[in-house]
Amino acid sequence: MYGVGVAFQPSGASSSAGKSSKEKKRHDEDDEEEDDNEAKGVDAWERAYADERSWEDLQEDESGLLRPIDTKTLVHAQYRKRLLLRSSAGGSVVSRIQKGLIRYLYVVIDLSRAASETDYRPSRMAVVAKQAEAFIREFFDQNPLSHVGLISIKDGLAHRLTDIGGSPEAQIKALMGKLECSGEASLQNALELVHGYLSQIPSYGHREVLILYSALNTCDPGDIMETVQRCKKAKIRCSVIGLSAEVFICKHLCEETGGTYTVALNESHFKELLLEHAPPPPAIAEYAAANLIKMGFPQRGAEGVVSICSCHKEAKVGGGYTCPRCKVRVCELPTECRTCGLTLVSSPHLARSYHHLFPVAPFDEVPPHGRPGQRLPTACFGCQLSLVGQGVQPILRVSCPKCNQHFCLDCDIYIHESLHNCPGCESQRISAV
Amino acid sequence: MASAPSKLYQDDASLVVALLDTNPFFWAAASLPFSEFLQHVVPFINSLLLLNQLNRVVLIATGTSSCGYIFDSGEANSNANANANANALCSGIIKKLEDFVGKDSKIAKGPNGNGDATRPAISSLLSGSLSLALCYIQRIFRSGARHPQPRILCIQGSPDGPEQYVAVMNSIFSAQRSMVPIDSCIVGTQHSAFLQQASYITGGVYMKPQQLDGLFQYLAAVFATDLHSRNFLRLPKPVGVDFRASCFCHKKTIDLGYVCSVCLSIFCKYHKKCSTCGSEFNQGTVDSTTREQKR
Amino acid sequence: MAVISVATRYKITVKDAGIPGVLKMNEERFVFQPNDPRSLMKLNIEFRNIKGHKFSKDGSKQALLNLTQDSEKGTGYIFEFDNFTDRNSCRDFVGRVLGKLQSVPARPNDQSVPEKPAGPSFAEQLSTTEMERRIKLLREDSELQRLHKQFVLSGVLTESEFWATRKALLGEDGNHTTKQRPGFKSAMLADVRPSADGRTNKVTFSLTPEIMHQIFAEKPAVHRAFLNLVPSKMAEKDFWTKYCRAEYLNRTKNAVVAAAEAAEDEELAVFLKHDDILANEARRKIRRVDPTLDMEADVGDDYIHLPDHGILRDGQKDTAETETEVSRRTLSQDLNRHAAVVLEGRTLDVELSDTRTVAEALARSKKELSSNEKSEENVNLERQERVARMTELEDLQGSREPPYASLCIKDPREYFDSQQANALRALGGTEFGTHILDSSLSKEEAYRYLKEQISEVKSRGLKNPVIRPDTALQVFSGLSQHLSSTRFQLGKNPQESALDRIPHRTKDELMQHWTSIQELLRHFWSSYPITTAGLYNKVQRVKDAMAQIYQKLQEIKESAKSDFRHQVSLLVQPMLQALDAAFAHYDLEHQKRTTKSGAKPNGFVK
Amino acid sequence: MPQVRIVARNFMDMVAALPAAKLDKLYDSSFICEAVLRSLPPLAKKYVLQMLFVDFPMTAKSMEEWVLPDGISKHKVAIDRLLQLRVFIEVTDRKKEPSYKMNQKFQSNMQKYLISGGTLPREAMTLNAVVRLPSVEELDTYALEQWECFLLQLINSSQVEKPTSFSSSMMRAFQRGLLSSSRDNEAPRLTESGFQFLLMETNAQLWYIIREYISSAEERGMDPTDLISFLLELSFHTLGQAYSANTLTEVQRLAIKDLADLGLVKYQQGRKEGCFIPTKLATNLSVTLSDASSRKEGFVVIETNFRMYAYSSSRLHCEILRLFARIEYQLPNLLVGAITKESLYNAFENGITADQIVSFLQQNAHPRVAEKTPAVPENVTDQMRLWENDRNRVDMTPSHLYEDFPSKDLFEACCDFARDYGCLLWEDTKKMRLIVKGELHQQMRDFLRGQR
Repeated sequence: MYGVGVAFQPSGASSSAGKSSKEKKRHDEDDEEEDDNEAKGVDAWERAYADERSWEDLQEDESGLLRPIDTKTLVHAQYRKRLLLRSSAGGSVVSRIQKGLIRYLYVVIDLSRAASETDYRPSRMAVVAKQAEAFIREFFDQNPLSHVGLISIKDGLAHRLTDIGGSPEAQIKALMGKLECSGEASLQNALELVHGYLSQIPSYGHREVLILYSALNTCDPGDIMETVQRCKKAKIRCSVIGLSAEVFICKHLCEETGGTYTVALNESHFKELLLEHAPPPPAIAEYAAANLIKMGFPQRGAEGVVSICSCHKEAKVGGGYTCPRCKVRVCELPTECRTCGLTLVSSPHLARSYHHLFPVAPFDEVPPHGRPGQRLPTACFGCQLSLVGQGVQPILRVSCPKCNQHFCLDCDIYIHESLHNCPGCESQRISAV
Repeated sequence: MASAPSKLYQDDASLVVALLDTNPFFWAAASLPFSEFLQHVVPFINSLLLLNQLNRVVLIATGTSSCGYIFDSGEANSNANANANANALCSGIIKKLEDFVGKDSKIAKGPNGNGDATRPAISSLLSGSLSLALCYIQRIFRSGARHPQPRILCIQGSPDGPEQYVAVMNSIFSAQRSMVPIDSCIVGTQHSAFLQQASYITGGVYMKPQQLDGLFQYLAAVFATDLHSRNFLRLPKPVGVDFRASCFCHKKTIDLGYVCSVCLSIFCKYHKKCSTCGSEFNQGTVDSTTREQKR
Repeated sequence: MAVISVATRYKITVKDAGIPGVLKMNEERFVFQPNDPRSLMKLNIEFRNIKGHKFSKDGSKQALLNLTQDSEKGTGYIFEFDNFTDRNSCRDFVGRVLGKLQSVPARPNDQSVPEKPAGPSFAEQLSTTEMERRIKLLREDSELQRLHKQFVLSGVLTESEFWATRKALLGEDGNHTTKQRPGFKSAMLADVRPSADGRTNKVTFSLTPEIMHQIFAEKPAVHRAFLNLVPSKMAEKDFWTKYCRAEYLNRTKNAVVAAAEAAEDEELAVFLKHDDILANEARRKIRRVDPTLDMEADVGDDYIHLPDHGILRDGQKDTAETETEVSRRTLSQDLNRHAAVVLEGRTLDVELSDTRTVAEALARSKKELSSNEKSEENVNLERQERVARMTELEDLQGSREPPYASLCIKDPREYFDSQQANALRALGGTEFGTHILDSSLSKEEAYRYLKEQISEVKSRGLKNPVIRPDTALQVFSGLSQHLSSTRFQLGKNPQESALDRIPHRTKDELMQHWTSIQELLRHFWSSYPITTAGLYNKVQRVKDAMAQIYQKLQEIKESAKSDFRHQVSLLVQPMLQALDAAFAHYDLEHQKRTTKSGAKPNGFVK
Repeated sequence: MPQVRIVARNFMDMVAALPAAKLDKLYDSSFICEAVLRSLPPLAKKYVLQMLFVDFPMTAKSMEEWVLPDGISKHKVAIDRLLQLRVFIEVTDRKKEPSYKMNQKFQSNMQKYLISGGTLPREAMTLNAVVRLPSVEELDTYALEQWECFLLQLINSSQVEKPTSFSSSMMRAFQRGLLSSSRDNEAPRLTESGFQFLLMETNAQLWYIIREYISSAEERGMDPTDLISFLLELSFHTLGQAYSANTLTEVQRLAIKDLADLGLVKYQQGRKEGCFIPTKLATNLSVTLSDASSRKEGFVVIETNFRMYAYSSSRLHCEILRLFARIEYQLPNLLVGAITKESLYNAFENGITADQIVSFLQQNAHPRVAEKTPAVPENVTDQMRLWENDRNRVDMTPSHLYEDFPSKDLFEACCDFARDYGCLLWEDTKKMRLIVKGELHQQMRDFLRGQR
């Protein structure tokens, strides 16, 4: 019936796409295999149940009415766990620590056959691509001075999709262009390739690899352990997000190079894990190399000035920026001067990164009924949301260790995720100095 | 489909979070007396509520030693539906304002009666009120698919406080991220670097009225315009901002400088050691062109 | 000996039309000069790169002469002559020269770029494929061609310099990936499965070299057999058919037939009986089990003997009956074996074309592997620590978090100061930074004043009207005027106002100059800091070229008609500025070099 | 088509339609002014605001200064509306360029409003006078019940337990256009527009009814302006406050009763004096219809297997869903059903289109499914459309047959003529007959006349 047709379209399409005729035969057989499994399975709508178990978020109240369970509190709990974890790792509680503000990150996307699995809808590959796009945008939003490159693993080989660069759009376009998966995955080839590129990066840059790994194995030409050591020597911080299950070698890799290894449970979890990598990681002492970077702060072209921009090769009136060194015009900041290769930024771009230097200390949970002899504020200091819960159990609240103002959990998240300063502390004269 | 119903929602329904500068030192010196000022602002708030019954206005006072909510048309007690008697509304605002100033002054005096009486803080806590406003707006965003279009209006007079720079910038970027324009109306004699950048970056309107006695007209004609209508109207553009930096060492504007890779502080010439974060620069600077060659 | 020069046509392949030109030959080199000066097919080749020469028979329809570069690939320089007499004269000439060269031992030809190349010369260093790729690029992109002509042919840039900035175009980063070798397929050999066509009961196995290689690696016995039998005893094909036959029997698990066949055919038997090499290897291994991969490591948890449990192998489950005990064992052994091979990694890199070579290569690698077999005890050590890592309980381990670099910001205020000054300048608020609020009055007074004001409003209430009508009108019209003023200053549509008034000819000319300037500048800046003499020369060349263009621009500016001179100068101005910047930089550097004062850390340039 | 009447915007159009004198009379009440102001398009609002304190006519040019190129159309619409509602009055000064000034009354009213706010003709009653004020929730539920059972009665009067006190004549007035008034012995069936009506959002329905009510009021010899102003006034009463009925005029007291039936107000008979409590419906009156829809939350979940789950306890919903789906189980707040060919067919029978149903399902999609696109699975929507299509393989076009032409060439001429208008359906050259779409008949006639 209709549903089934929909169901195995992705798997069929993805795994028989673009294969060398030599291997064609074997893969076709695989397809048959998959199809069998599909056939054993159930209709699309039934499978939707099997996967999402949607009935579980319904509950019956006393009067026999069906109500959805609200997962809000749960989410908050998880969030706070992560926050505390991060901050303890970042050690922002005790003392400020350096962050890798200028990052050179290669995102490695596993497009091996394993990526065509449909345990993520519609397929791992699609999900990875979708989230990777979101990630890249977020990444550039958080680290305007950083660079990203894309690499894909396919048929046991690693290919560079995009050169390491500063523009999100280009990256995303390249990624979306190359979406088909086949063959085996090879960590070693990928790492070797990345190693090749990242070893050219100037010393002040923080070298990172983020591997989105669908496969449960790696087929390498040589001994991967050596490669891992080489990465460690080259100060490349390798992180892996697995989509299927924990794999020893990935864990080993991350532990060795100071990266993080996580395995996603489902799409939303995957997204969370991925976005964890958007804020700059704490700089590892032995890796960290301070340095002065030469940068240009171009002035906005005055109105009326006509000049030919080097990005579009066309004459523009007004606006735009002129490289202070070679006096060539560019349209957008931040960028790298096409002619003299000078990094061009504007002061706000630097400012965007400042909050990484002054992180907001995580708030502490307030015991539901406050400490003895303490009157709790009735509303969230941030958004004025009432904190007096109706009925028995009070609404959860947190308070800033510095200014002791109370906040609702939503504000807590917003303050730490996006705002990056504590309204309480900011509206005190004392805190300012 | 999810977006479709939200389109049904009235285009011009808007939430205006207005930040009033209540810096006593400023108002004491200002050409426009505070009472006059209120004479313009309060009717403006009424007019906003008048335009659309879904409109909401929130007032936040920006003090020198504290910030606080003055008024929220959304709250039940200040009768939500705007057909409430404007008198009540006005007096309500005044009352709250009075309380706030009282509180503010107490805090300023500090516990021991006299705070730092030597040098009174002349800047008001813009960063604080901006943060509050943003928190509130986030709450509105959370309230569901259909919510009034939020924007922030800063009515500011007192000069910027250098120590707030990072915080203010953070707020600005957060506003930009959630597409909340920050309008700024300068009632002081001097421009504000903060708000100028804020409006420029978030795509709001930055304006410094010439005739302060016509303040209401400025507010009504420019700042009352809802975001939807702004697509069709030409409003006073914010002046282009010079985004060059000036170095930490000599405070002189530079267009070619060196940035510390650790703390991003800016220097006009090469240093052995970063004066801000104290990290040593062992092997000279790396000019990005050298990388070009390696390629 | 004489120098000979003949009109001819140079062609990359015999088929294509070829480029008309003149072929000059002397003792040691021959030069092809196309009639069309723009063409890139200039050749300047030393005879010692030429291995031999072929030519078409007299009276055949084409009078061809092919100077072959290397015999096995058969690539070379093909010339077609108008008549045979010319061809023959050339042929004889070549013959003589080559003859000479044979007698002289051929020096290894140095392929370095000459500092100052005399005119265009790239055929020397480049493989024809490379050359063709570039030519193609140039053909497709007229602008590129223009630049190439303008600079390379005029000797401002060397070929290599020109292309160095266009790696991406040439797709040269491709060669990173070519170095990679795929690892072993993780798919088990079992994947070699027969595909039966429905009608006949004939089954076909599809073996790719890939798979064969894998078979060799995983089944030493087969490997050995192959080395022994092929091609001495049987053809490769027969060998594989036998193998497949065996496979098939194994699969279908009719032990009887298998036994029978094995009896009458000893080669087949090889495949059917257990792999002895493996067996004793295993015996050797069993002493140092690698816990990371041996399935048999704990027999305890195989539950295959339980009813209706079986190992899913290629889709169908083989439930365990007692007589298939064998097959089960082999499966688990296969797994181990496979795992081992995969971990061993692919040690040989011959392209998997000819099976024989593969087999031998594999054998070789095997030998040396066994030769440098690690001595027993450090194997044991390694094994021990492996085991240790496997068995350690993570939650008992301390976190491996490396120490983080700490950070101390002295005064956040600095960050603002870096902004304030110029932000204000932009607004022309000069008094701004200095302006300090009258802080003479104390807090008390200030607050009191504020409170008074508020209470005043409280008492008086709001006044009506809020503002006087005339003020309102005044303000409004003021705003309107402001708006209208800004609009007109901006102009309707920037683009057309800028360029379209300028006649196309001039415009194109300008654009051309601009692109060439871009090109030059890119080379100019990228060659700093000057480290080698090569770079130095390059800079010199580039600078001169820029100087010329500078002149041209000036001329354009002068020549521009009065009515659009303004626009032209507007456009030209930025270019001049860019060039000026370059010159300034050059001079600065120059005197730095002369007076050795500018000793900057690692030759960094300001 | 009848249902154009159904698509009811708020009745500002109705107000706009009033003659100038009556309009100005309306503007006496500051509430009307406010209501009108709020009904304006965004740009118009802004213009009013910036003109509020300008008593000098403002040239159209100076206003256009503010408009961006792609805003022109909006600008025009805004200005037209303002003039139409006589908020702006066009004056041409000596320089002969058009300029606008604001309606005196309107302006002064608004100015006052800004300073002191409007004052209702009646104050909310002090609590002790009232027995007990219902909570806002109660009021909402009450309003909804009232409204729904009114609707129920509207669609099939048979199964209503407590019928409203509307005179059958008025009921009929409401039903006109919605129900096909067939022979009395059988229950009247809903017309196509009737279905559309049911599928509209509450507020739109409300407005439709109110319009009907007002127009029918005219027949009953009431002045519509009184009603309009009263209704608008009502919309500014505070929700849930009680107001004494004694303050009402005769007309209004009559109206209140009916409004109570519609659920706009809750009428409570105190000891000596009655009082009425405006409900959500009433206070939303002055709002443009789309906002009210925003209040409502979807409840339907459709699955790829054509099953339908509706989280609703309302009988009206049940009724509506019945129109096109087979209801199988009914839990306290959950309806389970399926969309089947049969169920759809009898919906089609009644002239309801697949697209209407689809849009209804999409508008009322349960928030959980509303998030994902499409809210209604494609295969379902497609299937519905398919089913609809194969019903109307034959489609009717009213047309005219012309035959026995006097001459060949006249026939040809006619054919060409019809063809030019793309109205030629069929021609038979031999017998010289052709069939032409109905709408062309008139021109055809004239054309023929012209020929001879």
